[in-house]
Amino acid sequence: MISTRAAQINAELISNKRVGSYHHMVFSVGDIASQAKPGNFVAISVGGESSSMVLRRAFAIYRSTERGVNGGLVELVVAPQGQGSRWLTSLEAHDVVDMVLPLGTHFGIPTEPVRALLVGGGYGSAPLFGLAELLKSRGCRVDMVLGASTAAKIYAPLEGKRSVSSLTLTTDDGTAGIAGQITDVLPKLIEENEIEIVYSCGPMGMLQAITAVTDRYQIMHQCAVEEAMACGIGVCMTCVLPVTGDDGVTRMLRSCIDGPVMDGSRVVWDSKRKIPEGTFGA
Amino acid sequence: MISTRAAQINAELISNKRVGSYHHMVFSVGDIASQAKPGNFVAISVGGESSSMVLRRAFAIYRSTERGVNGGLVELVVAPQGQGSRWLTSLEAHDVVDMVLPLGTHFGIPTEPVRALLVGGGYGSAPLFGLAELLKSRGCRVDMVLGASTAAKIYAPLEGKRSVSSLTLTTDDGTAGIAGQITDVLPKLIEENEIEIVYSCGPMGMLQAITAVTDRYQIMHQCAVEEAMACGIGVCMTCVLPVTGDDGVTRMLRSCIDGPVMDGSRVVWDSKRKIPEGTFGA
Amino acid sequence: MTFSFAADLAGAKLPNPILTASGCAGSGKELSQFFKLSEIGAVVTKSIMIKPRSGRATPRMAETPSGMLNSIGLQGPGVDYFLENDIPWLAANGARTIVSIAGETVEDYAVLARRMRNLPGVVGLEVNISCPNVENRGMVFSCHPETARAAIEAVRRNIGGELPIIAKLSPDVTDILGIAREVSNAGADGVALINTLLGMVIDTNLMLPKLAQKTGGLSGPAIRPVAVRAVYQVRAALPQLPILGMGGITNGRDAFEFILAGASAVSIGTATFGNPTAVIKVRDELSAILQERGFDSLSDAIGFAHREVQA
Amino acid sequence: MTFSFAADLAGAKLPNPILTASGCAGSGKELSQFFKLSEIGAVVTKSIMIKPRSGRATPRMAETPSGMLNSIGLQGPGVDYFLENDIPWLAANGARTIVSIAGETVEDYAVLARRMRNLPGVVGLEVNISCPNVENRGMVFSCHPETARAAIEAVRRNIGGELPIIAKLSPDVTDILGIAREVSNAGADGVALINTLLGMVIDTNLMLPKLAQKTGGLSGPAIRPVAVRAVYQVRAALPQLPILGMGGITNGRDAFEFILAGASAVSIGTATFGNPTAVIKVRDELSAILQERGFDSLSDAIGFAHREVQA
Ligand SMILES: Cc1cc2nc3c(=O)[nH]c(=O)nc-3n(C[C@H](O)[C@H](O)[C@H](O)COP(=O)(O)OP(=O)(O)OC[C@H]3O[C@@H](n4cnc5c(N)ncnc54)[C@H](O)[C@@H]3O)c2cc1C
Ligand SMILES: Cc1cc2nc3c(=O)[nH]c(=O)nc-3n(C[C@H](O)[C@H](O)[C@H](O)COP(=O)(O)OP(=O)(O)OC[C@H]3O[C@@H](n4cnc5c(N)ncnc54)[C@H](O)[C@@H]3O)c2cc1C
Ligand SMILES: Cc1cc2nc3c(=O)[nH]c(=O)nc-3n(C[C@H](O)[C@H](O)[C@H](O)COP(=O)(O)O)c2cc1C
Ligand SMILES: Cc1cc2nc3c(=O)[nH]c(=O)nc-3n(C[C@H](O)[C@H](O)[C@H](O)COP(=O)(O)O)c2cc1C
Ligand code: FES
Ligand code: FES
Repeated sequence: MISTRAAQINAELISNKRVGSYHHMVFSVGDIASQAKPGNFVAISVGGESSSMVLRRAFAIYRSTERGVNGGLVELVVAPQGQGSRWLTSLEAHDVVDMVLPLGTHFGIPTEPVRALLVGGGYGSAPLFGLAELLKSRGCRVDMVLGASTAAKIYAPLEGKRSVSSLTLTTDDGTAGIAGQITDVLPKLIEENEIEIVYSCGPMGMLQAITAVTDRYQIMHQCAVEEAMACGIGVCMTCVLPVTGDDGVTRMLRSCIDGPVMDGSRVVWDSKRKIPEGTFGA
Repeated sequence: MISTRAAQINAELISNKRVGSYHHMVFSVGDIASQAKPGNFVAISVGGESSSMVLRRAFAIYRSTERGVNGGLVELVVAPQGQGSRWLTSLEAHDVVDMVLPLGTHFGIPTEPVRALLVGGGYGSAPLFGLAELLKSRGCRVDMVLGASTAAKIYAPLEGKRSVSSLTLTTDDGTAGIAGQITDVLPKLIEENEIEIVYSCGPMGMLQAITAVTDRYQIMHQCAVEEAMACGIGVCMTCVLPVTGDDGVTRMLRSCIDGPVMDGSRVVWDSKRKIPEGTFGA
Repeated sequence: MTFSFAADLAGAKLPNPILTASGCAGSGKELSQFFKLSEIGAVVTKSIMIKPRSGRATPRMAETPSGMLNSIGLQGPGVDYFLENDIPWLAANGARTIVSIAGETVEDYAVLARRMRNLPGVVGLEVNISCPNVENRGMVFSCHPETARAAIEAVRRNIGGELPIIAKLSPDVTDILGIAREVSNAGADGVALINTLLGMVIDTNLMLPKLAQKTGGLSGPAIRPVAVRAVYQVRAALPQLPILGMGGITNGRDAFEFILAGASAVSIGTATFGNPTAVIKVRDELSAILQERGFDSLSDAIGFAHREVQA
Repeated sequence: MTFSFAADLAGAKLPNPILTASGCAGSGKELSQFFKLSEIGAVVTKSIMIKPRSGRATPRMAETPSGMLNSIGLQGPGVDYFLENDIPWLAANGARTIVSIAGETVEDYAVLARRMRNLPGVVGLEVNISCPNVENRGMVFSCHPETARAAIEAVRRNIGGELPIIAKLSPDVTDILGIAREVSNAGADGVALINTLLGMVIDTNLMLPKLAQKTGGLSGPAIRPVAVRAVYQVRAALPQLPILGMGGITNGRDAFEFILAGASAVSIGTATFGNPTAVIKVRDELSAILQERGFDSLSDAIGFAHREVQA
């Protein structure tokens, strides 16, 4: 179950650049960078010495580099939303944060080359670029579709796109790509590109909607979920969601160690504020 | 009672220099600088947006300038001690703090020229230099004695000394001036300089010891006390100490608005952890 | 439609629902250098007792994570001085005043209630029953149904006229609902929730309790979840009983939490120590939030978090 | 003289006084990637119930100022799975284990106590009685003297042998001393103080309670003053009753506060969420502080803040 051996380190901020609505942040993390796989995340203490925030914040690893001039690096894409992320994005180069990494499950890579579609919502695109590279290096064809409410909320850096055969954008307000939602274009992309597996990351509602589509086409859907996490390391049981196992039994699994990458078709979606009937121990 | 009309402002940090064990910090505060008198203090919010510290920190005004290139200025001498002062002293130029000023009573200035001795312990020297200047401008002779545990904890900048006729230093460890405590040299200084009034600022124990001396010589002692304060503006009643009034009645007075400058001979010292017998309402 | 921010607190009509908290606004004078007291819903005075009180020895205060402890011990000059000096000054300065009273005996509450009749500018009475009952083993009045009832009944019988009576409850009880029910039956027109939680800090340098009095009352944002829970519970069980909510409110969002939970108005205590204009900030932010969320009036938002929603 | 950091918790001999808190260390496995479990005094397991439990619906968590709310609802696989899997693994990894048990009926406690006999590596039992009693109007066991007593008596009668029984109490009571006395009389060898405080956060976007379960337990530094007060009070009244202290401990200074107040050992809960190695940090810092202050042993410091000092 505990697949990664995580480490707690002092990570130095190397650079912090604003990109659209996000901050692209690069941290020097040393050798542990080599352990990170696409889908893994990091957990960072926020607010400094006299912070009133007692919990870490989780961020998907956008990219990890084993050896840069500054040693191993991890890169994050952070949206300044609340107190914690605003504090983080206000840091400057050479500031040091307390970081635990790598955490969680990673995207599964098929043993055979397959035709993969990567779907990202908002900053959910972050872990997909590293995944695209890896899939490409294994001979897969990779298509990508990214969506957000507005253009500034699509994170799609140039260098990230080099591994994808096609990139489709959607925005709710039409400021970039197709006006509409990701799920509007999904069937067409799946059909035209003869997609065999969908990888996704983004808001829970989007993941649920994607699952409806992939279930219909009966293709695999590996999604990285985002549940509120208190610890990120499996000890608090706050981040659970109901997932049906091979035995047909639905259990409340921890999205921080049994996830964030999960099989979309196994997740019992729409389970906020209720435990699905028949769940183990309900 | 409420002698000052305090204002709450955003004060920009202009400079922050380490001096011995202290930080000399200059803030741009606008016109309100003209209202500050020696003995007044400021109260600053600490820890930033997500701070776990709910109370302001009080700092004596070291100097105030009505018009600099940056408009009105106040200068503080801050010892990094606990969380709040460490946060404050880690700020950089252009950072902005929420400051309330000027607060509290100020040192009383005699109408006639007198021979004054100014006594400061540690950062307690801060408000004395402005006072020295003012007394000098009123034709007083000003002697000064500063003490601390060690040389690095004596704050006595060159430009501060220009208004004093003599400056005596004491340190517990003998690293500067006379080895010993301020009170060891006090009688001699009072006698030799025929002192008529003592002004003091420093730890409560020191103020009490000075009072014993000034009472013996039957000279005035105006001291700036330092009681733990929650609000600094007279609304919480945490900062009280017993003071005997003209009517002979001892009352628990607020050191933030009835002080910090008080008549040493009226303070009932040694009242930590007990209410003196006969106190009004006890 | 114009937005109505007016508050009705158990019969007290206020222009807005933002009040100071008892013991956290001095005599009113001290805050008036920062804003006009008439700009807020009402000034709640510190708890007035019959005789002058020196309060507790110092240290009386300790800062804690997102909060503070205090053991002021109700320092004050007594009711005579208060009626002669503070009340006229508050009235002259346009403040609506809610007088907080505190007693050591049931009779004290009766005496104080009688003194509160027909005072200029006074719109309500907050009865602080979180005091030790000197006649009854020092038990805190509001910690037991019988003593809570006795104190409130004494006030009810003696107040006369229309002045709303708001009983202020301690959260340090097994069953705050039971106490709320009891004081409501005894004649309280509303409840103030919550007073401070009993706490202690040990000074690790002295290796002794930091406060001279050893224990003190915990206030500030740290206790907000406890306060919101108390307000929600009482509102759910006694929907007709008006609530004055407080505990850790520092901004408009916090106040909105209390209103949604069921408070008709809120008091701001500890936040004022960190920010002398906290009440004004809360007032302006709450007003903006209510309007952004499309509420036509404050009253539409009171208890809104209790509505049934499909899961 | 060499410094002795060894702890004696109601008879459980531990190399140091730093424990995990129930429900805050998973099965132990998850933390073992950060440090060896044998390095701390003991691992306190999450509260084990007889049958598997799904726990509460999500959201189960809300961050609060210097704290958090949780409503996990004792999710777990049940006692059979626990005894087959977790206990052997903990023993094999050199952990000293204190098993926390929780029941919905008095009989549950009896059954669980019997299952705890002769387990490898188990050095004590923590009895979580902050659970609703399903047979008795859902009243929380530890909130009433009678139900608290009944649960502890059931454990005492069924445990057999030498295993120390530590009753874990809720702070949400009028008289925690009364409860401590009652469980001590019922056969508890010590008390764990404190469990979480009942709280609520309202999600101001949804305008509903943030947790699916509405209320949750407040933990973290915010509640530390309440916890220290409880420890100090119980120590003062019942000096012979060993105390496991907890509530908001994040560093050695915090732990020192609890030791001075009268705790024989401490548990670290919420701090582990913010810092996976919090227990090791607390252990090392506390050891250093005790030695700097000139204590020859941990036991010399326990309750030191109760000494009489001239004012
Ligand atoms: C596995 C995972 C990966 C993530 N990756 C990224 C990323 O790449 N970029 C990015 O900008 N953000 C990411 N997030 C979200 C991030 O962790 C923070 O929740 C977000 O930055 C808001 O935190 P805040 O302190 O600014 O907001 P606040 O509102 O001050 O605090 C958020 C609080 O709510 C909790 N919370 C409630 N709902 C959620 C939720 N849906 N997700 C997470 N926490 C919640 C948090 O634990 C925290 O206590 C990720 C979250 C998870 C769980
Ligand atoms: C009138 C006045 C003038 C002051 N002038 C200066 C000055 O010129 N330079 C300077 O460095 N410091 C000064 N101080 C002390 C300063 O306000 C802080 O107490 C100090 O910086 C430590 O705060 P901290 O947050 O770093 O420490 P922490 O230990 O984190 O916090 C101190 C906490 O303890 C309280 N407290 C306890 N005892 C005292 C005490 N004796 N005095 C003040 N607060 C206490 C504070 O209110 C605060 O809540 C002054 C204090 C007062 C009351
Ligand atoms: C310094 C101080 C003094 C207080 N004095 C009183 C008082 O005299 N009477 C009273 O009923 N409550 C008193 N309280 C409690 C507050 O009115 C309020 O109920 C509590 O502090 C919670 O609100 P807050 O978190 O906004 O401060 C006092 C609180 C503090 C911090
Ligand atoms: C997520 C979470 C789960 C908890 N689960 C349990 C539990 O199963 N049994 C129990 O007795 N206490 C449980 N507690 C309470 C803690 O053991 C502890 O008493 C409380 O959190 C105070 O300590 P802290 O502030 O260090 O967390 C839990 C606390 C948290 C935060
Ligand atoms: S976040 Fe704590 S178990 Fe997943
Ligand atoms: S600090 Fe609040 S009254 Fe003086």
